[in-house]
Amino acid sequence: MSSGSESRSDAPSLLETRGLVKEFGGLVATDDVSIDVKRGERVSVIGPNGAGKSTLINLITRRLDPTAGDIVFKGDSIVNLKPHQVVQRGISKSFQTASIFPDLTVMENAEIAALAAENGEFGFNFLTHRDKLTSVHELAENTLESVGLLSRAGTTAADLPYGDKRRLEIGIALAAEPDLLLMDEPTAGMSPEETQATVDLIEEVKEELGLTFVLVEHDMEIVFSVSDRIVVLNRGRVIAEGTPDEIRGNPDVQEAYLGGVEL
Amino acid sequence: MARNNKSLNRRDVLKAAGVSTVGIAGLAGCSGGGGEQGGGDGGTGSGEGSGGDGGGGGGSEDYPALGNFPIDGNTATYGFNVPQSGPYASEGQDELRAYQLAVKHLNEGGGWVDSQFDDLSGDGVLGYQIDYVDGDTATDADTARQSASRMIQRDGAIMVSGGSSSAVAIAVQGLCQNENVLFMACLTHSNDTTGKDCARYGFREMFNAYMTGQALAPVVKEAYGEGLKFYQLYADYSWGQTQQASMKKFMTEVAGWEQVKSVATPLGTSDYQSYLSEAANSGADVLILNHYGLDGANSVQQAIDAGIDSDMEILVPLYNRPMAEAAGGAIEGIYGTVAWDSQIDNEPSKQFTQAFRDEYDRTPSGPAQLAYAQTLQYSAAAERAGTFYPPEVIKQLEGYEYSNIGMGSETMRACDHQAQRDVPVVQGLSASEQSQGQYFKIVNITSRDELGYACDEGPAAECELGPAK
Amino acid sequence: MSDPNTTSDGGTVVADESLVSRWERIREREATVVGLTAIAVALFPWLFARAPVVSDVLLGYQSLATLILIWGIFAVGFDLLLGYTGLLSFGHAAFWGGAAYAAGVVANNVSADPIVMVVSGTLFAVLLAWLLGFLSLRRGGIYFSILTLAFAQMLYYMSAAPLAFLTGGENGLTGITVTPLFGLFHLESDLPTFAGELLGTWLYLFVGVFAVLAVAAAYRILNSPYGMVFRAIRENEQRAEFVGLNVWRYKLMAFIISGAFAGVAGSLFTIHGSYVPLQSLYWTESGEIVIMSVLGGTASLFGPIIGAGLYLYVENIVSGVQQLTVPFTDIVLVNDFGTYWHLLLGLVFVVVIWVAPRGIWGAISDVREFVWDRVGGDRR
Amino acid sequence: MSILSELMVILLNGLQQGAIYVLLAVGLSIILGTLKFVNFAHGALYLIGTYAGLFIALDVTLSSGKLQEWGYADIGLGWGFLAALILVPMLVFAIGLLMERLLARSFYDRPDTDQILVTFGLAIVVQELFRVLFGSNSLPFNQPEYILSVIPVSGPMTLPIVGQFPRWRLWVIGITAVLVGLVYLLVEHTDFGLVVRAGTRDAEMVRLLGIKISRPYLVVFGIGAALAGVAGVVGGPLNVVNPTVGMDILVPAFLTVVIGGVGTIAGAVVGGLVIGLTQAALIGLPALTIGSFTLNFSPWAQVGLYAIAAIILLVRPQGILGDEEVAP
Repeated sequence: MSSGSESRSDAPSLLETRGLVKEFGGLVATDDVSIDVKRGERVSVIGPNGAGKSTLINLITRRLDPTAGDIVFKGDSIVNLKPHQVVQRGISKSFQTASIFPDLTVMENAEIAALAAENGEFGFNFLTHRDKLTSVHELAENTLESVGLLSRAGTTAADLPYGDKRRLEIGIALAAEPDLLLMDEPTAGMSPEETQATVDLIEEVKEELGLTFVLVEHDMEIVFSVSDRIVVLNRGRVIAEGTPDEIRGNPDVQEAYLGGVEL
Repeated sequence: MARNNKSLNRRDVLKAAGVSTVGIAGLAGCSGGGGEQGGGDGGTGSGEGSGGDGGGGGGSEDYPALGNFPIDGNTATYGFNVPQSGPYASEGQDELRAYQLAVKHLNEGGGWVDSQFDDLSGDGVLGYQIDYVDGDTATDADTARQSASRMIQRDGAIMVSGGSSSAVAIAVQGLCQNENVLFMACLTHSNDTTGKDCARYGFREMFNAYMTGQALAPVVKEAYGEGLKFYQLYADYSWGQTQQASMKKFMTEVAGWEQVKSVATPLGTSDYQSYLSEAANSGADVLILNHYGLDGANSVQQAIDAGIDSDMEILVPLYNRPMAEAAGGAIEGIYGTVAWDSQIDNEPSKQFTQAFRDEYDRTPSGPAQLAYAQTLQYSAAAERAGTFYPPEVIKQLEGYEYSNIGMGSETMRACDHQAQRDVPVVQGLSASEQSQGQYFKIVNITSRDELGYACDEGPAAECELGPAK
Repeated sequence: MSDPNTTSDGGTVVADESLVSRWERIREREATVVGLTAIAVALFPWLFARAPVVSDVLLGYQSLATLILIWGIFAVGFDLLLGYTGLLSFGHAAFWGGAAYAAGVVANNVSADPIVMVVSGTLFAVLLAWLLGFLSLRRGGIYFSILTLAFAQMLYYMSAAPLAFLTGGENGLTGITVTPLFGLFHLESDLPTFAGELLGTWLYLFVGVFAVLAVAAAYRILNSPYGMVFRAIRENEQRAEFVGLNVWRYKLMAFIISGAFAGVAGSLFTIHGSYVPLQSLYWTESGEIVIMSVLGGTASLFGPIIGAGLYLYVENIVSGVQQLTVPFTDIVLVNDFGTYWHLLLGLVFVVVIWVAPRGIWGAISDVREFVWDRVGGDRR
Repeated sequence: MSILSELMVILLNGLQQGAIYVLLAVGLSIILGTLKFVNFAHGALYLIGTYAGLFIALDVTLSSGKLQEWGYADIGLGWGFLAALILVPMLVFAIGLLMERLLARSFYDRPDTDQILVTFGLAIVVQELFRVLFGSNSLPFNQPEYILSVIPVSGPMTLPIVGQFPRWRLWVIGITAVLVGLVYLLVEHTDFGLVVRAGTRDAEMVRLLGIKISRPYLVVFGIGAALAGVAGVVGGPLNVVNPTVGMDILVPAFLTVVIGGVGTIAGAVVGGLVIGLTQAALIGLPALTIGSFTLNFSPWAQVGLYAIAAIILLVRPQGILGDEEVAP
């Protein structure tokens, strides 16, 4: 199974999917997918359009119910949890498109994420003035600082340039102080400069926080530069798994996914 | 619409002096209440009439302030609260015409003021010119109350009249009781209006559901014979319930018929087919549709469509004009009662019909006669009392005996403020016989001697009138 | 935000002690908002019903002033749901009418003390909101609107017939006699001396206190974590869920809180009228609160109150206007003007949704900002 | 009366009551499913259909309203019912096209709530306009006696088992069945229908596939509107006609959609049947007597309609035939 990551095979599993199957009507979107992500690992999931990458992410975040199989996070099954509970357990998600709160300020965006992290999924504090929640405010400030947006705290989020929206989005995902970050095509729709900036950001986060993450991405350059391990999906199945070097040389992958083109 | 005699009758003249036309929302003015000849009001409507000094004759020296008494200035304002939108708008328009006619006759003479009401002079009431404000109830109790409280609080109305739908009458009557303003009910047929929801400040000329049953029973017994079985549908609210109860009582006791079943239909039902199927298959000879207004129009129409009239006789206890208009020819030959009809053959009825036709070139409806009569009745009582002070006017109305409004000899009973009077029984006309304002033919006028109940019986037993001040 | 400079100046401009910004800061403060509201509530009935010239132009009267405040409370609560959380309920008549009936039934059978009536009516509305919210929030978007509409209609039909023994059915709930406040003050009587001239009746004072409290509570809620979360849900529900917030429960709370406001208002409505019309549960009542909120301006604290005032003003006063004339002349523009009031409101409503979704309050804010630009100069 | 005949009566009444809801729900459902547009003005289209049908079919004399005041009390063409049945759908189809172009289109990209609000506003405007013009009085819409002068369609007819039943109501069931059948064929077996079906599932996908979707959208809206118009013509003669009929029927029509599931014609039919039969059954079932306590069902008929909707939604939030993945 985890043949490509001997160095970490004895490390504890953070996230494990066991034989995940998801069918839509007659169509099988993921077919018996089992992956294993160790703490501190950076795993990328790649595959051609319709390979089942997004479905896999949606299953892990509990947006979708699996037809069969199990998902284990930090040793417990999360298959019966709701999406927000999964986040509270420590899996955060960054969306394909910059998913922010457009009419709120950058600071408020961060504060909402910080609130969920500090205060939990729900509370009855509707008569507490939010200025009293200093820890939330501090966390939000730190988060903005880490994605370099503190100077724009008062700007309405919708007014940010796209790259900054993206950064804010990743900031929102990070504010929850997750154990695992799922990133769904973080550079989709970006200019080359913005892409580079995002890659830098990911590198930065990777260094600073030592975060475990699962990256779903089209851009091979990014995938090969930031991943410890790569899982290749095709038609809902795992067809290969290994270090970037192993994947680069894997003929199955070249055949199925890259159409035989040498990387 | 001619409203140029209308004043807003509010605040004192000084305040209003500079304002000749009232601006609305800074966009445009309104001349709905144009001339400020009136002015003055009775305080803020909560019993604190701030000591008026206007025009004498009102007896302000003799009586304390109460409600909108005493009246400031030399104009007394009546409030006419009728449905001007919604399904009963045409009924409301006819009532309003009658109210306007009554005000005109009170100020200038004419109609019953000259011929039937000796107490009235044709030169205003108690030396005051009569003015009015009108409001739209939309046949909705809530809207009606808001409209009535505007008349009482802002416009200083000394008397409110209106009705159409018992819910409206009961709601407004309750408000008037609280505000110490007389309410002269127009069209309201529920037992509750002078039963459990009766009020010291409310008076009803119209008969009620109980009396309808009494009035119809001998007529239909005569027409259809004895020993029949009947099936009832009734609108499931207080009027429908009391109506079906009284039909059951009197069809059984007086006509000697037997009830097969009585089924409630929700108020506002538009499709009665399921209920009618049940009725058609019940083996009964007579179907009584205790529905009013639109419900009535729909149920009668649908009963005819379902062919029920070929096997059963249909009765509709209470008719009104909008219902007849909506049901069209479906009401042909169907018995029921009406408030009043222009074909009734006596002097007051003819005079009113004539006066109404002269003014508006149309035949008055039953509610129009009620509206006209109630306005004059109140004015005459005030004249007799010599003051607008409400408790004195109430005393004059309670137990008053009269025979001047075209429904024979009547008594406004003191114990429940319900007029004891005759009830006209009619049959619907066919579509081809119907014409503007003529939908029924009079079959019988059931005498008041055959109707009614004692003060400790029926609906009256539940009545507690409340205080006069 | 704790630091006004951060919010209003994008964090780039540091302390700016111009008159404008100082006033900005004061304005943000809760006490100021509540204080200004209290002053406005205190002046309103005098201006509307008694002041020289002004009241003659407005043609107002005391009980309409009270009614406007009552609907204002309802509208403030409704906007927490519609404007801030982005949930369009078409069934708030259930809470308004439900509370009105509960207060009335309690008055007739248990105690007609006004405070007991408000508490019991509100409690009933909260429980009902919890139940209906639980059911309706199972579906999002338009389904939520339809479901709230359906459940409110169900209550209407229940009150109309099967529960008529309790509700009085079509006749409405009658026979309510509210006892004096604290056993001392008859609500319908005038306040003594100066207060009487200003406020009018005890009832107005009673309702006014609740109105100020309602504004204070709404202001506090909007500045609490809930205010933030509500807006987050409106902006991007999925994102709110994926930062780990239990969106469903927050939505339910928004629904219940707005139900509580409707409950206070509905109970006051019963006290105001000593009567509960069956119509108070009908869906048109839900439609009215929607129209009021949108006309006045959603997602603002005071917009909906202005909307409520405008709607009731048009319904009760403009509808009685017979002829529309050019001001200060006798030239008639429209005859029977009053009969068109509903049509006109409908047209204005459509236009507002279409081109000015922020309503009257939004327009006022825009004008204010424009003036601010001229006065303060240094704002963006 | 035998149990069988009682059940047959309930069935027929339920079918007939449901039929009008089905006509409205199919239109609502395909517009909602394909265009993701919420039309609270659907009832207004029914209202227009009813009045247009009345004025085309019969000679009418108004007794109130501005038209009467202005001297146009006698309106109505008196062309007969068949003419109304043909012309009204065309008229309302055209109104639907205008509505899509002028109003709906600007709101496709705006939030659901804005769509509801603007169509709700439009519904008020239409209702009030009709009230001002034609008065708020109810007008009788007499059932046609004959179609094509020979086929009797009104009055009672005697059926086996059931006994007497109003003939027009059977026609309502029949006309509804034919119309819904036609729409079904259109959606399931034509290229146009393919776009509708695909659009119901994923409008984005259809757009990506490069199908120019603007025109089918327009037509979908038109067809939905035309169905509401026909419902007005067919349902009008069952009751008296007044300006509130549109709003009155809107809520049950939406419930039908919600119960049946959005975007499927079969769902609308099932939803209509559930609602119609629930109502008919609550009215038709005999009272239940337990000891001294008697439970009469008929006062609960209106309530039951909403209760059944609540129950179905609790058990199956996406509606009886709704597709789980489509449900938001």
